[in-house]
Amino acid sequence: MALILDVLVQFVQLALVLSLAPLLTGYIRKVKSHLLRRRGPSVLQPYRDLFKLLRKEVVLAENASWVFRVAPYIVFATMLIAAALVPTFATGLVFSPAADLIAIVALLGSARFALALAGLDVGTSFGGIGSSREMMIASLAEPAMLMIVFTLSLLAGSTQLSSVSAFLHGPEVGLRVSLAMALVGLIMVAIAENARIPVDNPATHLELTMIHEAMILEYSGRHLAVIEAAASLKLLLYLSLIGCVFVPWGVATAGQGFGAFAVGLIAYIVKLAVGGFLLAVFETVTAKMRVFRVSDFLGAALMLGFLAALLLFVSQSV
Amino acid sequence: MDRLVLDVAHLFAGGLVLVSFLLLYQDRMFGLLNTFALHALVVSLSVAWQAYIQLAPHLYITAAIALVVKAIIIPVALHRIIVRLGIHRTIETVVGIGQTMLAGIALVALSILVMLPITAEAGTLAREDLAFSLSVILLGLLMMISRRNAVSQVIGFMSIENGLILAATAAKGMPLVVEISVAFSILIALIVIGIFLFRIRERFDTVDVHALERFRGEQL
Amino acid sequence: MGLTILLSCAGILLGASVAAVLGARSKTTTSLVYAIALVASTVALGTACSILLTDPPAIESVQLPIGLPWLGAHFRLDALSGLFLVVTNLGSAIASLYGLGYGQHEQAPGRVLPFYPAFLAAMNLVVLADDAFTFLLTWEFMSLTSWALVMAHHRHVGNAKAGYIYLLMASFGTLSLLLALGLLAGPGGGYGFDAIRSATAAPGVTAAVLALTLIGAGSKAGLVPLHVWLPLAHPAAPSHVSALMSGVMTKVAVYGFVRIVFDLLGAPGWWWGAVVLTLGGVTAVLGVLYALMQHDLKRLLAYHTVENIGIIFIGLGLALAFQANDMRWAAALALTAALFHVFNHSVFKSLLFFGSGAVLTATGERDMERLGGLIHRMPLTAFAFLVGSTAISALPPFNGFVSEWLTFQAILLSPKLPQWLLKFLVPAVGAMLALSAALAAGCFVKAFGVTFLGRSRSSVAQHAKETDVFSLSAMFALALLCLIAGVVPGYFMDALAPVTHQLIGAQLPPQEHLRWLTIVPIAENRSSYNGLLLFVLIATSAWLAAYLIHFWASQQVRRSAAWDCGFPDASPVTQYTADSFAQPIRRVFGTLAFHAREEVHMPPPGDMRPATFHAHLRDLAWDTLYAPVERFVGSAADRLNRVQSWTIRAYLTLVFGAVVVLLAVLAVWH
Amino acid sequence: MTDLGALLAKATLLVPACVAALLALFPDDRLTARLNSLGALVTFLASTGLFFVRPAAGPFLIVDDVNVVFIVLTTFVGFTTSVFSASYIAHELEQGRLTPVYLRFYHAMYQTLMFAMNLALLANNVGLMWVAVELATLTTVLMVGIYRTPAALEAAWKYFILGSVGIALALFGTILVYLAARSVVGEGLDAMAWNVLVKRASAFDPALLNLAFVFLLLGYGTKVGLAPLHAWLPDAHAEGPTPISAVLSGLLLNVALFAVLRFKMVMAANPGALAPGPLMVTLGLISVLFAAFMLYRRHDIKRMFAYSSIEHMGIITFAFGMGGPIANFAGLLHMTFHSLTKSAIFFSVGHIAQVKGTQAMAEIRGLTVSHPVLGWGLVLGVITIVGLPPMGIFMSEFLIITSTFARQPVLAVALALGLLVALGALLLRLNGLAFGEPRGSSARTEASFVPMFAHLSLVLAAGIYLPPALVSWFQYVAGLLG
Repeated sequence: MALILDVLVQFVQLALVLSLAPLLTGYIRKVKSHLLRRRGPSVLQPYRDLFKLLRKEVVLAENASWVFRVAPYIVFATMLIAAALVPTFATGLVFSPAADLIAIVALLGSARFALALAGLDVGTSFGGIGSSREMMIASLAEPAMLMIVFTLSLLAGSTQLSSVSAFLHGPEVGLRVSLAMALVGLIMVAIAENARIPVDNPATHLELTMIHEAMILEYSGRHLAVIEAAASLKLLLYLSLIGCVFVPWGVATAGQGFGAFAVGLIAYIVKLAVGGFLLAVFETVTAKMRVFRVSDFLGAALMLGFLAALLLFVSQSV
Repeated sequence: MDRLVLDVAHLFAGGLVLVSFLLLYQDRMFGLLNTFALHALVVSLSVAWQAYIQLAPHLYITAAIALVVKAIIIPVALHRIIVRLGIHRTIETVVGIGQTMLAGIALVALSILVMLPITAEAGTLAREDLAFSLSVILLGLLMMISRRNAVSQVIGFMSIENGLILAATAAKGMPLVVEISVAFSILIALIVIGIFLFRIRERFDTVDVHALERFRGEQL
Repeated sequence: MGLTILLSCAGILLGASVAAVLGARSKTTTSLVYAIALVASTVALGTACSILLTDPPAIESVQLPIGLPWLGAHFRLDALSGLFLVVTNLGSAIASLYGLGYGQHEQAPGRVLPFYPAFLAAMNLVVLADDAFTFLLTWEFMSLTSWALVMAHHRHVGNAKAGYIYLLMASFGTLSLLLALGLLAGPGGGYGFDAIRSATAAPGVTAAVLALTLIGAGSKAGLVPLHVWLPLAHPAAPSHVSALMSGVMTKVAVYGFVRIVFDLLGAPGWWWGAVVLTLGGVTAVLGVLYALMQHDLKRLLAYHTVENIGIIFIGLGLALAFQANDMRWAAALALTAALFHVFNHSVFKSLLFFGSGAVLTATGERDMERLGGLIHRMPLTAFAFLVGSTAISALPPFNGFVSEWLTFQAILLSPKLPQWLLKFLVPAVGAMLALSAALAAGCFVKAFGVTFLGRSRSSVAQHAKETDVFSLSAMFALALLCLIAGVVPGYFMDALAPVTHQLIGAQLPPQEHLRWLTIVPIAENRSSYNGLLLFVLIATSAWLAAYLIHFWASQQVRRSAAWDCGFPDASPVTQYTADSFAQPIRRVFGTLAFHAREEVHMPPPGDMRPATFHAHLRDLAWDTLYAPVERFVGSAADRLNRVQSWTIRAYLTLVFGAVVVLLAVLAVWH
Repeated sequence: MTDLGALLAKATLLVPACVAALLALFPDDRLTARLNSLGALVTFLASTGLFFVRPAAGPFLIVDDVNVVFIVLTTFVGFTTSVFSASYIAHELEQGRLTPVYLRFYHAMYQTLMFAMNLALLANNVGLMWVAVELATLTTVLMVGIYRTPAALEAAWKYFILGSVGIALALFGTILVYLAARSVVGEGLDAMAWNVLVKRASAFDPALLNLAFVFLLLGYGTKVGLAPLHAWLPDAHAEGPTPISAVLSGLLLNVALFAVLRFKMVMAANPGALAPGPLMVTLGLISVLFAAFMLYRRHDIKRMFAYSSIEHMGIITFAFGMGGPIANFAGLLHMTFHSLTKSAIFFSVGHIAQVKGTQAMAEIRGLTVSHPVLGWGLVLGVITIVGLPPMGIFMSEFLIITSTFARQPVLAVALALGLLVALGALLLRLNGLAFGEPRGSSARTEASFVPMFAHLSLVLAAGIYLPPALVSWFQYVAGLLG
């Protein structure tokens, strides 16, 4: 009985992230356009786009193989599961033992792997540009992310997200320089991974600066819709990750009953709103950088993560 | 009596060393041949003396071989060869005669030094004789490497052999001496024949094909 | 009993190789030899598995009256050798299955068949050997037979040189192992491993032995900077042999290291761990960077082996460090990670080499720049290769991820280590490991994408045919194994427990009874992973999404030309090539790692000459280590060679000098 | 029983002598080769008899544990080489490189050489041994020069001069030994009988023994071909007929080394004498390193393997110099394996040079393609000689290095490096010779491969399983060597 209830809660979270993701994207766009003194599309626009695309037919390049057609669903599913495993309004959900932080990072890697292959499948130069640059960025972003994971798990003595956020919620954390470094690093990684300014511009189609958009250039119809959904899920995932780790207040733990869940839900939405707003402001005030400056940007993130971990290693003496 | 016997033996041995130095000193071909004849003569005399004092008649054979082959036949044969092949009459030396003599003295000193630790109960042949024969051998080697002519090198080798014969005969009661000396004479005869057959004019190494050897395989 | 079976299997294999010499002409010999090899290694595999799974594992040993007269040949079967026998014979069995099909395309079977079974037998015997002489003999015999297999295609440019460098490096390694074991055996000549185990070595001796073992086993496994032979030799061999060399033989080298350092050498010092860790980390990163720069498919795979060896040695180094500080369970975790990676790498590296072999037979090409679009011509091979690529890139839910995950867990335990050097070193190595994992993903996006996806870059690639059923079955068996080991790793980790128990005296908590087959190496609230659940969830949700969309929304598809930002049908030449794919990473890491230089000749407008682009890479290990040695030997040979053309008088002078010198020595000696 | 043994011993000596005389007189040049092999076979059988029945040690001849293995080995290799030489010489006749007259001469000389070597091995009298070695030198000199090309004459002459000097030094050493013995044993043959010398050596004057050993080592060492006394060896191997190269490398070097060993035993038996070890170790190590580097710049295939012989003689001398039961055992083992392997290599090289019409390695390519049996034979031989398993040489080198490393790490490392350098050179050449696109004529060879593979399979079998009888012999001799 209790098991069924846990599973139910888990699926609630799954549905929640799935439904909230496009909204978050729309909200960020809205804020950005307000900051630019434009009215901008409504926050529900992403939903409309998705449904529009879903109903359109797919135009496939002659050369596209099954990889091209399967990849979107793989990406979407992986992203969905990963997002569902990050605690949003409650920790200690029933599936959370299935994957710890390292596994979640690896899941994102799988999604990227599939998408990069899809970019190469049609055999156009732009797809190649996209994939190779994406892998270059990933080759720096992923270690940086793992270093941050090291930092957190060394602090909490666990790579299990629930334990981490529980620990960081607890009193004995205090204010730590490595935590600050980790936060900065994580934000930088999140920006790079979600193809936001200054690393990449989600709105551009200027050929030579594209990275993520170049990979999915050949996609259309439902495939494109699924990929867009996956992208917004990824953004949501990172925001909720930052939220549950660095501002763990209000997060309920499993089996606390519906009251706690409701509080957690409200806290979660507030966090998303604040995070999205900050992101929009940041993107508005910064300019995109050259592709080969990205390595320096992410190298800095890697260094931050490494220093944070190193500090903890050195401070933890037996 | 015994004293005198040994002294005579020493006299011959020392004389042999002296003649070896004379060989080193020579710078004309024919003079060298004559000196070598003298060398062989001294050897045969000392061998004969040993035969006499050891009451070992078979040693007379060795003495005879030494006398006939090395004191007479070979010098004559070499004389012929020199004339026939028109070999230069002067001896090409690697280093000056003077340095060679000095080196020779050093060698004699070395051989005496080496013989010192030998206990005297080595028998009637005292260290000195052994030292003498050793120095004769070393002087012969020195001659072989300090002369460029084939002939003088052969003569150097034969003086080595004389030194060996001296040691062998003086080693009282050593068996097979005759056989060994015979075997050696064959060796020498072959060498002389070799010089003649191979038409070796000046040096052992006139036809030095390996100076031409160039590496043609794949490099490392 | 088990030992007897294994030895007789090796004997059968040796007999088969002798028979193959006689009947190397006919086609039937090919099938026969591979069939015998398949059967023999399958039997051996079964035996080894049974040994590993019996609890507690029975230790058998036997002494045969061959080899060193007064010593005899000792063979021993324990948990460690059991594990490596499983790895060896699994690889051998599937390679033989593959060979049943692949071997038919062999131009010169006479150069492969006699050596192939002997190679398998040698690898088995190395793992079984229990005295220094037998160990080294079988070890070098393994090198010799694999050398012969590398020389099978000796007419191809570079293969002969590859074989030469390989055999030279192998003998170098064997010599240093020989010195190491000679040190352990001592002047009495106690060559038996049990005698060595019972003896205790002095600290200086242990240091020397560790260094020599690192050189000896490391040169065979491909540790940087001793790796130079590996990317030359492994691709040169026929592909199923490449798979064996890369997937299995390097593991036998790891076995040699583990056997000597963990088993024979006694209690480790903490700095051993530091040394091994550093080597492992450097090897991992450099290996994958080298791999990324290749455009020869098989060479890319070979270089990538170097990376995985680095990962394995990272695990081993951690285990040593923990053991030195008496943190046994942590050491057990690290060792389990390393050994599990040994198994995993042998599986997917063999799979990938099989795939490259299928491509080679279908197109006759190893150069990715002339391949492409093969997924349409050989879909099954492509699928298997894709699974292998995903697994080797350490992506869930496949097996490669699990062992790397365990390694990360071990790294996260290391702050408890007291030594400061380790405190600084371990996170750095962790960063290297993360970096190499990420780069590996990029490397295999390139390998799979350029080879199988896109449009064909040559006519051979256009007219490729799917490979035969034997090869396919071999590949799919391995692909299945990748998935199984990825989703239910608990069983495999439990199978490793006796090994860690034998070597360290501790083992991980048993995994198979946990809820939903989750693996929990340390504690529930610390870390856990469940590949099965992830796999099921992802699969169902992907399928569900696709189903719903096709059912509710749309399912029409229209084929048309690629959009490509509106460029009209560009030729396949405009695709991204292997080199251009690697270019961003070459820009980021290449200048540091191997002095990469890019030369662009762009003719002025109106000039008809084509623009050219050259990327120059240098192997620093070769430049700094091997080239000087080569130069020294060459110059020394040249100098000494003058002696050859001296005159007789000069030679006589040598003799005279020798006499005088010895006499002088004698005079002085008194 | 012992009279039968004496008969066998005499047969071992007399058969070659008589056959030699017979061959010298025998006009027919077709049967001579067969007669030659037949004589060698009979000699071999007679000597194998010595395994089972031994004569009592006489003043001149002796058969004991020390030499019985070597005498059998020598006669065996002599026999196989004669079989090889039959097919080799036939080809030389066709090519017209040898006239029938020279052929008679050649066969007579071959048997004389066999006689000389057997005599040197069986001799109990050190003077007799010296005479035998000198005889062997003379015969080989004549055979090396048999082709009468300038190069051959040059080589023969070089060999002749250096060999004679070496012989002279050895004789002086022998005289000194007699002197040392005389004062203890008394005058006469006993003072030169080897078994007596060993028994009574402890009482000899150490100073004389030391001096004697220096001369004997240098004298016979010249024949062994130790650097820096080696100069005659490469050219003599390269320019003579290949069967003679095989016999030189396989047997004559062994015989000379055997002489050194006998005197080393005398030295070992005398407490006061200086330990011969350091001298031998130094000479051996010099030879190994020198030969290893010399191997790289060779272009003549036979000269290359001659240098490899120098290297291996160095290894063996090194082993005996190190001493101790394991090293001595390994040294004896290595002597045996080397003579078998190197002669096998020269068998294949001989056929290769004949079929390709050149000895220049740059002209010989891809043998395993053009002549599979010959090529793989060469590959097998080289793999054996560089000490790769499962061949026997791996065992001996394993024992030498490990036993040395425990006592003298530096020496062991130096030796190991020497071996590695030599291996590099030989494998480099092997790559060119055996693999790659074939070059040069690919005519069929009517060669007899039996001797080559017989030798190699013997080495292989020994590497895997050594018969206990052999082991006990070697261990006994190793004990004597101290």
